[in-house]
Amino acid sequence: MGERQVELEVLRYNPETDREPHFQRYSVACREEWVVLDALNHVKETLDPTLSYRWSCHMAVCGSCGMMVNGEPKLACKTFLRNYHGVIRVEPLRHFPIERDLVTVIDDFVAKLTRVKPYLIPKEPKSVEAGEYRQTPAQLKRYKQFTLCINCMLCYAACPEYGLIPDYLGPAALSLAHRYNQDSRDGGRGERQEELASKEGVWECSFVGACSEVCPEHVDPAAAIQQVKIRSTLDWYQEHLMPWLKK
Amino acid sequence: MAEEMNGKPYVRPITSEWIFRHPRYLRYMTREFSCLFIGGYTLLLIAGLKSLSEGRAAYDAFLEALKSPASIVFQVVALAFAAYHSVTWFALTPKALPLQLGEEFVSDGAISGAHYVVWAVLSLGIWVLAGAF
Amino acid sequence: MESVQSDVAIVGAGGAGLRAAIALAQSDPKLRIALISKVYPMRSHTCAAEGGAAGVIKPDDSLEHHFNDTVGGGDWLCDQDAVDYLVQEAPKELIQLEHWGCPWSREPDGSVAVRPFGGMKKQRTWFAADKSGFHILHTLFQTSLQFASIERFDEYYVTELLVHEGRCAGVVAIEMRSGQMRRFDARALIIAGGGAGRMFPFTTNGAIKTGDGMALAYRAGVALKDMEFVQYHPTGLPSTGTLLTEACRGEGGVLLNKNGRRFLQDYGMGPETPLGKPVFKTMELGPRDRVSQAFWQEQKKGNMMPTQWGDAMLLDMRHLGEKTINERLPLVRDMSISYMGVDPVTDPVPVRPVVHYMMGGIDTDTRAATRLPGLFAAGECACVSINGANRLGSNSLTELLVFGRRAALSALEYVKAGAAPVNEGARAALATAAQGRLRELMQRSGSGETVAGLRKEMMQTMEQNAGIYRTSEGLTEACAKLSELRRRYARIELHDKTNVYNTDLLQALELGSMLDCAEAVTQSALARQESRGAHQRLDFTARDDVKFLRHSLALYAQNEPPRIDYRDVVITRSQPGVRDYSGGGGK
Amino acid sequence: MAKSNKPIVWGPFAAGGTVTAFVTPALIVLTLLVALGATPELLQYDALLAFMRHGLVEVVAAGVVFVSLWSAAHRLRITCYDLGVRADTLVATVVYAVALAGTAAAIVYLSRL
Ligand SMILES: Cc1cc2nc3c(=O)[nH]c(=O)nc-3n(C[C@H](O)[C@H](O)[C@H](O)COP(=O)(O)OP(=O)(O)OC[C@H]3O[C@@H](n4cnc5c(N)ncnc54)[C@H](O)[C@@H]3O)c2cc1C
Ligand code: SF4
Ligand code: F3S
Ligand code: FES
Repeated sequence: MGERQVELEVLRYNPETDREPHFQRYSVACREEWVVLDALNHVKETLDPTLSYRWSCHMAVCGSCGMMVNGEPKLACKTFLRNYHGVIRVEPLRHFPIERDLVTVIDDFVAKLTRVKPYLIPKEPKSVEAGEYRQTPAQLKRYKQFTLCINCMLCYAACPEYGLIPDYLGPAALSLAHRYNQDSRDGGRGERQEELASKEGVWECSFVGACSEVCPEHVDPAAAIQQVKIRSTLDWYQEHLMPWLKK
Repeated sequence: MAEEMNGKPYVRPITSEWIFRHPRYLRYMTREFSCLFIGGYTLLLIAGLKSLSEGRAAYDAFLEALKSPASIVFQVVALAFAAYHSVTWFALTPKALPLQLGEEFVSDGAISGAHYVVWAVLSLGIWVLAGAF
Repeated sequence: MESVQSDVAIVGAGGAGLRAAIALAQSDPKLRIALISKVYPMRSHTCAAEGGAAGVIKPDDSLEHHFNDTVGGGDWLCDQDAVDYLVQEAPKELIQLEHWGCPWSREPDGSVAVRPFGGMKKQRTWFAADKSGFHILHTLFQTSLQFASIERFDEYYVTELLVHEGRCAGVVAIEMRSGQMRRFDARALIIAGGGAGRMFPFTTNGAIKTGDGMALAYRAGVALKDMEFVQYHPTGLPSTGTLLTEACRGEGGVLLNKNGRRFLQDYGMGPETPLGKPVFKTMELGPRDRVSQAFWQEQKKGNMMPTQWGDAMLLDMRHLGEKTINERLPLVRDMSISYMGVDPVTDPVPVRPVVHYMMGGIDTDTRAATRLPGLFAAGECACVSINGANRLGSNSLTELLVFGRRAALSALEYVKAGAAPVNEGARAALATAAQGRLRELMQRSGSGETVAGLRKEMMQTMEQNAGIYRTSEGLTEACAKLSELRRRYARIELHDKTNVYNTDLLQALELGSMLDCAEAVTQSALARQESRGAHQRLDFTARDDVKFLRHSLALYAQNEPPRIDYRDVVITRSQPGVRDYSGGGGK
Repeated sequence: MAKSNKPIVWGPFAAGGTVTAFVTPALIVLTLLVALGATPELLQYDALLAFMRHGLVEVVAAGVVFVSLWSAAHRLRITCYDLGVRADTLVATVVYAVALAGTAAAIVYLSRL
């Protein structure tokens, strides 16, 4: 079991005392198998109790520990020190305001998630007594991958369009909406379309694909968004060029 | 417990430097820049069409102009960008148009592969039709 | 101090809190609901649950089976009226989740699939691959977004209950982004604050599971019930404590000692079952307490594999094959590779028992009500006594749903019954006093007692003396140590005296909660002179139904150790018997 | 929130992306052959004129020109934004106008063959 001296460079910002963020160096003795989060916890316990960041599960499922590690959006609990050499630079997720140190303000995401109606709007309402909806494994598979989003927002930090156009709904919110659209039990696509096909919806995506590259859960938001674009385009042509097809 | 808060969340400025932040953004920009060459080349074809409509002399002058070093350099670069566009486009198609057969999705590789086959057949067809061989 | 008005306030937005909020919003759209949580709802630890939730659905199963498995699994310390309510409501709740979009795994015909779990006689665990809790939590969270009457207060840390003239009138909380205190006035309050596994150093529990909910009620005079029953899950990764779900064994994984022997057969859980053909309630499908205890015994005999993180046994899943592992246990595979460097498809994974779940908690009745009028509790922080001395895997997610909803209905009844609200003056005075205590903590200096230092000592004490096997000496020592730590805690000093997202402060408050819970655990454990379920005493090895077929109740006593009291277990039809996990259980 | 009319511009963009991915490289190879002195038969004046006068070929050629130009224009518009040019409406007007003008010219030339 190896130990290793690791140099961490952490972006610090305390709104009460700092005008702008600055880097702080910590040199910590780490175990070989540790992740970046372990190193931060070690700093907090032994060197600097004022360092602030979010974390909880340490198993890549709660989505709270997203941060930039050497410029790349990562989950700190799944980023192994053994894959890094030299100084490791840790910063808050890009594109979000910094609340303090590595803690970002994520109101924007939460508001956008709410807007896209990420809940089942049943095609045919059913009472609990009538039992479950039938859904074959194939129908489940159709949307399953898009349910895996842990709302970690690494994709927002990676997507340049979100950085450029803050109103853009963004990869995670769009793929969660798509998740319900693809669900055989759901009949709410029309309602969600109001947001998805709006100006701030899928159309701001230029298919950079960075969101899918950084997504720790392999949700592939880029795929979801392109699928919505195609559906929305078909919708539009149907609505405007073939209005007689409208119900 | 606090008195008044003095500070606010810090908003980092957005700069165009993001393109150089990671190779993936450079790759993206390269892909996007292919539009200049594909568009430019299409304009070249329109010029050819124009010369064709103006008679033999004009058309032959056009063919001659194609042989200039500048034109050759442009075409070679355009070919590289166009091919890059094709490769990226085929890599992305399976995401936009996934295909589910029974329970499983057809693998991305298979969908891209099919596109490559069509690409090869089409290209060969064009070349044979044009009597390039 | 700013105040927020609501009819019902809920502390905690995990599975239990969200379920309660939705139930309230649905039963009366005019109700004002305040949902307060120290983390964003989707960060709550319910997201970590892997295996699934139990509910009778298949034709070969029955409510009676589920009842018997639960009561026997809990070593007859369950209140049987509460268990009856649980098993009855379970299928409805799970179907309700299905209607809200939960992506349960399916059979080819489209009906929901169920899997076997430890201590269960039939397959009745509903699952969504091995991310069941994650999907339940996100389904609930996303569903809750459609109700405008649920007002969320994310990242608000609740510090105290407001109790006036024997009634609960709300809470005070710190808004973490500003450090400001807020008063939440509520006519009824539901606590759904989750577990307290972080008292121990080696746990499957996330950083937020610090027993705050329990401590809030405890300090307000509500007893903590059956706190000595702390569940060890047999299969955690030795490096990080990360859980590998019991479904690994449900799907057919087996446990080996270093000689490759399936040692559970030597501890009354045999005879050995054929590889890849698990038999209900036998061998690897024995209950968690038994399996963890068997590990401890084997370790004493020197039969465990030494690893750099201590002794481990081997969880062998190779015979399941890559396809099954990828389909049913993708997270398990991912985590084994990431955190241990072992691929379960090709190698057995080293695992060891790890602190997992608190059977005990806030004393509630079958209505999810506490003895303090206006205060209700549900989820892991509560103890309605469906888990008894040992929880069966997959009963907890069900409990969150069933009793989360029940707490909501009871709170609504209470509000409708129209107790007069506590007057403004009294509320303001209580809140100001709470604020004063916090300010004092922020400004205190000079003692050198730190959060990290005290926390470490607490964890060591708990691990050494309140683990799988306990003794009178160990527990006595632990009790003394914890009183000492509580005294020292009163002088603790913060390094960070700023307001915005001050995690030094929050961790100090969390440590306070854990110390209170830890003392309740060790004092209750010391007093229980018998071995039952997860509470095993080396000096009292037998179960003693004459003296201890009773719930222990730890009552807060300010600066003194808690007073321990007892209450009879509710027995309706299942008399205490022998817990039999030796084959034949599935027949 | 009103639905966007983006599909009008996006539809031809996607079509153009696909068409150019499949045929543009092959076309460039043909003109490169010319440049290298190995002019393919079909690109001789008489042969090409006869070929291009075919009604179906005219329609296809016009279509290919339109979607190719359009998709290039659309990408250019986004790239300008990515590079920090914020006058999106102006950029859009210019690039789409060029694409349309190019297409119109092509149609005129085709009709004069
Ligand atoms: C790794 C793991 C796997 C598990 N697998 C299973 C399984 O397969 N099946 C099963 O049945 N059970 C399982 N369990 C148990 C089950 O998941 C938990 O018991 C359950 O999720 C607890 O839910 P809860 O709603 O009570 O609390 P949590 O989900 O923990 O939520 C607690 C909430 O309280 C809030 N809170 C706490 N303190 C405060 C405060 N001071 N102020 C404001 N808010 C506060 C938190 O922010 C959070 O929102 C597992 C547990 C773990 C750890
Ligand atoms: S899509 Fe992926 S990267 Fe984005 S929030 Fe969800 S899990 Fe994170
Ligand atoms: S990175 Fe952004 S531009 Fe689209 S494909 Fe992903 S959302
Ligand atoms: S700590 Fe939960 S995702 Fe990293």
